[in-house]
Amino acid sequence: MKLRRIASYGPAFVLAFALLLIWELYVQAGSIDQLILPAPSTIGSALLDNSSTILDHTLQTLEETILGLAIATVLGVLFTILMDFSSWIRKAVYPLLIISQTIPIIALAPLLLIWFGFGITPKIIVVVLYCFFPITVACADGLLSTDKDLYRLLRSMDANRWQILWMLRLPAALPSFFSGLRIAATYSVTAAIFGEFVGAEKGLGIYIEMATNAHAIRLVFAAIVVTALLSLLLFGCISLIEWLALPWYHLSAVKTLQEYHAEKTQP
Amino acid sequence: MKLRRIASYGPAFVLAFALLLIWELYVQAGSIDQLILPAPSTIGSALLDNSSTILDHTLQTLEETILGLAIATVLGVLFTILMDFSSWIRKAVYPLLIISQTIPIIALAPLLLIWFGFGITPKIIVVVLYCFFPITVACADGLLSTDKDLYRLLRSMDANRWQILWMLRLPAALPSFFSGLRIAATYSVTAAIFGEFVGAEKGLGIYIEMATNAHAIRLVFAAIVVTALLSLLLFGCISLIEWLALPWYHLSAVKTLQEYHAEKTQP
Amino acid sequence: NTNDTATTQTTAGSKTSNQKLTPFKVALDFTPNPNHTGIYTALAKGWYKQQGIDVSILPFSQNAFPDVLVASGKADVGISGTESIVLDDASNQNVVSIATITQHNTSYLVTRADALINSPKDLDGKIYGSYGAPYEIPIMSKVIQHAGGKGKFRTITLGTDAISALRSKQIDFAWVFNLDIVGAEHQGLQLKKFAVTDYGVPDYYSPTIVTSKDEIQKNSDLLKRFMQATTQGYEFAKDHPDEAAQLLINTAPKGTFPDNKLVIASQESLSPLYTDGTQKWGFQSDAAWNGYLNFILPTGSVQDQKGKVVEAKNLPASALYTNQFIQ
Amino acid sequence: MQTTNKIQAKIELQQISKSFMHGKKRIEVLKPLDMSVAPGEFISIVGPSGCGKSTLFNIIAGLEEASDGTIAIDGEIRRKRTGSIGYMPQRPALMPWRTVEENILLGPDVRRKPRQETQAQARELLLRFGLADFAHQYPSTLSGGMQQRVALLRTVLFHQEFLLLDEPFGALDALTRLKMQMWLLELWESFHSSVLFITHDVREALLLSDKIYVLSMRPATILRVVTVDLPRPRRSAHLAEPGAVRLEQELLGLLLGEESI
Amino acid sequence: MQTTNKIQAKIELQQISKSFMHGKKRIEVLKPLDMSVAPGEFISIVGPSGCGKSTLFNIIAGLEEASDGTIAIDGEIRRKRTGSIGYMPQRPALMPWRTVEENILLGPDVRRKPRQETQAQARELLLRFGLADFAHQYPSTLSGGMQQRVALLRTVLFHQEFLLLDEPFGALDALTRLKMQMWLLELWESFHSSVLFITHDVREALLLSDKIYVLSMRPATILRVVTVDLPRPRRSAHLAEPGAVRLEQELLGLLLGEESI
Ligand SMILES: Nc1ncnc2c1ncn2[C@@H]1O[C@H](COP(=O)(O)OP(=O)(O)OP(=O)(O)O)[C@@H](O)[C@H]1O
Ligand SMILES: Nc1ncnc2c1ncn2[C@@H]1O[C@H](COP(=O)(O)OP(=O)(O)OP(=O)(O)O)[C@@H](O)[C@H]1O
Ligand SMILES: [Mg+2]
Ligand SMILES: [Mg+2]
Repeated sequence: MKLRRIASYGPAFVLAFALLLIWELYVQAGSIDQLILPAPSTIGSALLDNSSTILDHTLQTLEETILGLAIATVLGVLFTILMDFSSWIRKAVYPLLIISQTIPIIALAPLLLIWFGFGITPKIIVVVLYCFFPITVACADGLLSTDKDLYRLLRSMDANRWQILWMLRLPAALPSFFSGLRIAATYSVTAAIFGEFVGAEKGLGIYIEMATNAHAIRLVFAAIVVTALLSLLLFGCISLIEWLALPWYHLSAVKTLQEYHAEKTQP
Repeated sequence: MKLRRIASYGPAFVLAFALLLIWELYVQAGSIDQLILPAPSTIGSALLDNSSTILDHTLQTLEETILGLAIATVLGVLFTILMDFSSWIRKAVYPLLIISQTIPIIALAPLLLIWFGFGITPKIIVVVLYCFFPITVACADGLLSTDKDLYRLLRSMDANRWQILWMLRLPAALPSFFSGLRIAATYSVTAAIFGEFVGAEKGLGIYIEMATNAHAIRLVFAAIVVTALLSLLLFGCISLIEWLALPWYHLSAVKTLQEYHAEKTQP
Repeated sequence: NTNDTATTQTTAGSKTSNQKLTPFKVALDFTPNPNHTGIYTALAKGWYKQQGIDVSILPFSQNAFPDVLVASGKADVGISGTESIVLDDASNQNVVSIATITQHNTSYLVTRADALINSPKDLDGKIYGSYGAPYEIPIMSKVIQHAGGKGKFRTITLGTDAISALRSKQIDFAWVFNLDIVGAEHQGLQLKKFAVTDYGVPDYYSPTIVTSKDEIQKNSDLLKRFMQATTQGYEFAKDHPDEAAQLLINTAPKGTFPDNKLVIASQESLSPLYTDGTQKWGFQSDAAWNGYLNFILPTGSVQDQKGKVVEAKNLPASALYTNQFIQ
Repeated sequence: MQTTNKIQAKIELQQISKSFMHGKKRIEVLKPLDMSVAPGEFISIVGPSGCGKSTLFNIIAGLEEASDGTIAIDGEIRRKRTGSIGYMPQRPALMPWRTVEENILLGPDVRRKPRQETQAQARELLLRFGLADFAHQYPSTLSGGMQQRVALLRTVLFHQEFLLLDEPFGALDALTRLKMQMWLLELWESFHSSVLFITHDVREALLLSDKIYVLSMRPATILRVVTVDLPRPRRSAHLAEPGAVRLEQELLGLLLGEESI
Repeated sequence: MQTTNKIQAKIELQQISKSFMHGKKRIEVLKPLDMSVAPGEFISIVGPSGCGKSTLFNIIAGLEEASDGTIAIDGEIRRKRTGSIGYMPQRPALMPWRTVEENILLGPDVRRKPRQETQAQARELLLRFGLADFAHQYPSTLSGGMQQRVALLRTVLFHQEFLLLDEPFGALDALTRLKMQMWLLELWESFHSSVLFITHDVREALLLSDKIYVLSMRPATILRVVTVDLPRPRRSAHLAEPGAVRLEQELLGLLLGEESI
């Protein structure tokens, strides 16, 4: 069963492998300077040679990512609920949230450093800042999509607004929420790396920076590979949690067209 | 009617004004160096004094943003449909899409320079890269939420998979799609600015960089104000388009808790 | 049980020695490199401790200038450069240079070795890869004009480093430190280099060690002790480049230097430049400062907080540096 | 006062009217209309499809504002009526993320009653109406009639005193329907409930009600109020009595005669 | 071959059975079951709620795989049956983003017929069934019965030859129901349609069908197949004939006697 699950990702591996091969050949053929785009094999061996250092930096980044993402999730949901509370608050707060997404790190960094120093806090703030927004937007849109019949039913029972939120609108918004969370999770690792650019002693961002400044492009790419793997991992975790958390949803929703096809041609 | 609409944004203005006031007082009280965080009044006058230069840079950025966002939308929807086509493709492509989101500009920039030079192309590519993903994720999740009854109805009519996609699943996914588009639109301006860091002659990103290096923080913040306004504008446009495009959706979905409250206490 | 006592002892031991040490923060202008060797050497050799200072080197921030950290009191000293200090002063940021790391300017206009360029005058109409700083264009123009060109070229502002843009042949010339050239050549990118000081640009100091006026007022003694150890460090690095490079490698955060050979090569190229034999390490002259001010201010590229061009009379060199900490 | 006034109506509608906007067009659904339900009375409402029966229920339940008119509960004019009425909507409206049992326990959950109190009762009802096997299923796997039963049980577990039931047995077969009808009557008697009951089945109306309101086509007015004089407790057999047959014919005549669509 | 074999069934079910997994528990819904519909035959299916009627329709329509058994259409065993059957599901399943008229025109849209061809027909039907005012409304503003009518019109505009109708008149009042029944019979005659019709109303089954299949409680088996010998064209009055009354009693007896819930 489990083997089968993994085997079903075969195509992903085949495609990834094919792309890596093309890339390798492209670089090996000398079409591009290895100092601009190193070959996968170069990256791979760089990764292996420096694995313990990279691991050390990775753990730091992972910690920032997970803490940041967790806080962003809580904050995103809180914002959603807050904005849902009244359209006044919504109209007042939403623009501010949007604006918060447009502040470049270059303006924020000195402030963060001065207010919070070089510890883990500013990195977490950056992750939160980058990740709460997709959660808020998706979750807020999810809340708006509540089924009217169910809503009226609860109103007829004189459920108060919190009960309606808790019993109806939040559960109904969960699929949207997970959508947003998936987007946020994908961004979170990159956000942590960004946060490290603000100033840090350790972390993949610092590693990338050091490698760039030392013109060790293969190590930059090695770190990117790790970043990509972390992002994939987080994305996968979120999808798994969704699968476990929403059994009812998978019952009442249609899967991909593929499934439709499978159903049609089933033996 | 229109006046009322605008008036309903009163709270937003009040809140924004209050925050600006606090900020102004905080800075004027000398709690923070104006070279780290300039006062709103300073930013405002800097913006006015340099308005023609900034406008020039803004138009460049706006062009990149809009082109990029448009392409990202098309691409995002195409990816969604492609992934929906078969779970094989999905499993193969999704991880690649996620990985695409983790490539830092620092590694990408030299490649983009080599392949596309300093024209508008690399900026558009960066915008597309940053914006297609939320659209794809939200839209793909939207496609999965199709109502099973409707799906069966169409199957009973022997609708082919494209018809099911076109007549049922895409319309049903539109609210999710707009959710993703809203997130993407918010990011698009920042993405264009990022794209300009790859190397450009003009644009808000370049302006910010030059201002930073000239230690003219007030100009950095002036540019950020413009960025924020552009993002708000795009977000608003998307929301408006959604409102116009989905009349049925607003009929069958519940609005905010506020509305519930309003309904309950209506005279 | 034995373990237990051992730990207690060490903590107790370090505590007592810590109590005497004054914490001191240093903000770098870049990831650790041979410009910083003296500081790392002093750190590694324990010379700061000897002075009763507990030096910690702040992580490099891509997004916050050391000037800002120093001015806001988040760092005691930082690494900066003449160009930046002048801009700081113009915008009322109180930053003072207290030592120059190299006695002479080590920046170069570079082109690819395989480009058909023999003199900067050939660069008219070519593409310059800029960092986006306001003083770059006057300096590059000066170099080209000095070589007989018009000094008109196209400017592309890069977010990435100029070397990789040169490598990808997207720009024609850039302005870099000698260290960058050593790095590029180490990786097989041959460059043609033109020292800007050979082309009419005054020989000003970059990089330098900076602090704030407040710090000088309040912690003059501390700064003196810091500079004493630092001088010791740079003197050592000047005399023992390989050993100092090794100390830099060992002391800097793990992973800073993927290629030790490059560090040693860079250090060997830089060590001789720390002093020129005529002055003590770190000494700054009025002439160098005025040279830059007299060059840059007339170009109008230095503006104050209101956006007004700063004139020479408002910006005396004496306000920008001090030699009071040079022994 | 409360003690003496025995004939005070449980609910009293006065001059209730309602119209909807369809784009720019106003559609009048309910013409000013009076209706009153005595405590413990069982009233059925029959009328053409689309005439406004569900709308009327929504108004009574407090989910929709009447365009005009007032509603008094227990003699008191009340703007807020939610919570004091057990309302079963026309569509089952089950929550897809709650199992059948959890759906039935929605009312107690809203009332913040600990589940244990009602769980036993819920289980018993599920068993009685053939749903015990499905207690822990999600509603999307239920048949139409099963969903309807779940919705009814949910309503009754929320509130028994005053019930608004919108075609509660529409999707049930004869036997299940009969069982449910009998159970409803039992409930009605033991709780002395007041019931308003929409149905399209005249025989069902006759079997259950004290009075039947016949509505006209849209805009709805009350065509006739028929009092059903059959003895209680009712049995299906009562419907074969001449009086009942005559009533049935009369009602059908009204409904079929009225040009409704 | 095609020309001579006149008694070949329109559809023929052989040993169709079905079970669902509820978690780890297997629930048997249909016991192996045979059924056949002759061309132009009108067959009703009655049976307890939750016995598997809708499931049977889903299987016939090709939406659900039978656990076992084969289905032949026009004498040919067909795995793919979608498209050749007009299927009206139990729940209206209207698309919220299509107006009423657009919902009705869904079938022609799927068939890629230009809308003009059917639009006139759609408008006429909407008018006839009191929905003309609502043609350009979204379905969420319709009453339950109106939605049901829309769903039926949609089905019939898609395919008239072979119809599967799952409680199509459940939410309709007597008059509207009668009108729709008569119209359905008209349609059936003029298109010589084969119809399978689920209902809980025995009188309705008697009024419309040639044969009535009575199903047992879950797992469903065929309890009885009753042939209705009333003359065509049928009128409500026929139901009062002694034969009809006897049949009704018999069917009710079967349904009520069968311990279904
Ligand atoms: N998708 C499904 N998964 C699991 N069980 C199902 C599913 N669909 C139907 N069932 C079960 O199959 C049985 C028959 O359901 P079906 O809808 O066919 O009943 P029905 O005869 O149409 O009843 P009704 O008259 O109430 O509509 C029910 O017990 C139901 O719970
Ligand atoms: N939210 C709404 N917006 C606009 N029109 C509405 C709305 N709700 C109901 N209507 C209209 O009001 C009328 C009455 O609807 P209602 O649901 O009350 O009918 P009904 O008597 O319950 O019919 P049925 O027996 O078919 O359920 C219909 O014409 C319907 O289109
Ligand atoms: Mg109704
Ligand atoms: Mg059914």
